[in-house]
Amino acid sequence: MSIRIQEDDFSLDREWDALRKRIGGSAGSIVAFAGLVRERARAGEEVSGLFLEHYPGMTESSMERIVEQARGRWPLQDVVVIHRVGDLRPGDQIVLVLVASAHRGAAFAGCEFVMDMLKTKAVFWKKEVRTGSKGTWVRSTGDDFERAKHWRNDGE
Amino acid sequence: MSIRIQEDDFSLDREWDALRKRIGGSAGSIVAFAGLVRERARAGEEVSGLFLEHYPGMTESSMERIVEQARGRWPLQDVVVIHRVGDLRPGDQIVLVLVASAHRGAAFAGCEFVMDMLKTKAVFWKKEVRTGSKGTWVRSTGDDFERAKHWRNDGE
Amino acid sequence: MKVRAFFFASLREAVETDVLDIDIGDGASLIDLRRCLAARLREDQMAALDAADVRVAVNRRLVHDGEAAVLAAGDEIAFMPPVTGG
Amino acid sequence: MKVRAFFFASLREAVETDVLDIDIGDGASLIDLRRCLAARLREDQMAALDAADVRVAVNRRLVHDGEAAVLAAGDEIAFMPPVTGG
Repeated sequence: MSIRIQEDDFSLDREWDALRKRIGGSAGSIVAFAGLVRERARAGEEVSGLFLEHYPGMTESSMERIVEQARGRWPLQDVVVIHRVGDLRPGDQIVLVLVASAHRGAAFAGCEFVMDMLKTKAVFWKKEVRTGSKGTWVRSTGDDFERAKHWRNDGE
Repeated sequence: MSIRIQEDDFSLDREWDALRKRIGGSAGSIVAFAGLVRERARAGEEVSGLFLEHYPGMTESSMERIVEQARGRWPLQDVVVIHRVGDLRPGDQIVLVLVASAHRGAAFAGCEFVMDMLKTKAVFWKKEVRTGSKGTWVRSTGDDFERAKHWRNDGE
Repeated sequence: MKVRAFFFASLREAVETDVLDIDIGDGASLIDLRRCLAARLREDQMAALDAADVRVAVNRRLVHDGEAAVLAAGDEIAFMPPVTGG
Repeated sequence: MKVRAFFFASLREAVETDVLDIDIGDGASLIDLRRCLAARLREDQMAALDAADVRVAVNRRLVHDGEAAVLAAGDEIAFMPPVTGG
């Protein structure tokens, strides 16, 4: 288990190897999600970068709560969440979620749940920076809220 | 796009980096699934290894069909499927599925769909090898078939 | 007593600082704190803090019952616009 | 004409070989091929090939209409038990 917030990039390779060492032959499935900075905003405008801000202490708690909820719902053997903050550029990695389970359905659901909750509940703020403009603070989309909500109704 | 069958282990790191180079800043989401050899069979017996067999030519076609179906259903920017054959030991990587998309819902669904189809439709045979026994050929479970079937009904 | 008000993201930009040290009477509530802030900030800045989607945390915990909470010396009060991670 | 029969996984173990070269009359069908195999294999081996869940591929394509398919010289006929990957 590992939950981290950092300015530096992360290495999927290092996290993956460490996870595999921890789980050995006990879990059959690993699902990883990585979010990257897109070069275009939702409306299609070119984005020159992303600035991410958090509230030290509170953000960690919000992430821990999300992971606890996931572990309460599915039999997850290991969960890693790494979220970057600071200035990022298009193509950069923003977030990594790794979930290991004996059951692939649980690994997929757990990973997707954590991502959906990060999008709507984790204490981060993101600003899309554009050349020659002040930039825009990103808000969760209607789709993000729909996805977060569906976990409440769904027995999955 | 890459579909491969090989005896050698794969490096998630290498595949991930190559994928990221191909997609640049155009896709925001990458989902990876890796299947590992478990040290216990479903019924709990200790497994000393897994032997995987395929039908060269036909197996590749079955995998291509699965990936095509996934690309027909979701806007996927890139898909990588690597499946190992031969003798594997507990903890070894068996299969890797990497899916990149601009939409995380599509990346998750595409990756899970490919896995569910690999479990039930791809032309592989797997034998669980146990110390002091002839071993057992693995069959798709009822759960595998349920998961494969749910994609037919589901608009997701 | 002294408390500190923190402003994040768009609110930090609106208030033009990330933190304000505030001297306030013992037993003051969040309503009192808002009055103090209103005395120091411009109207458009207060409007940003008063927006319906702004959430307030005291010592890193969301205050759900809102303005009634009584503050203590050294409290950290955070004004947070809608969050989004991932 | 000559065709080749391939056996995979549990069927390879049952038949005790992964391939058999078979000499069969021109225009033979899968039914004729099964008759040829029955002449060469033990009863328990044929039972394995005849199991309901065994699928047959001709030149790496599943034969859905089954036994009626007419074979050609050089055809590869594969006997496949239920598949599972991943």
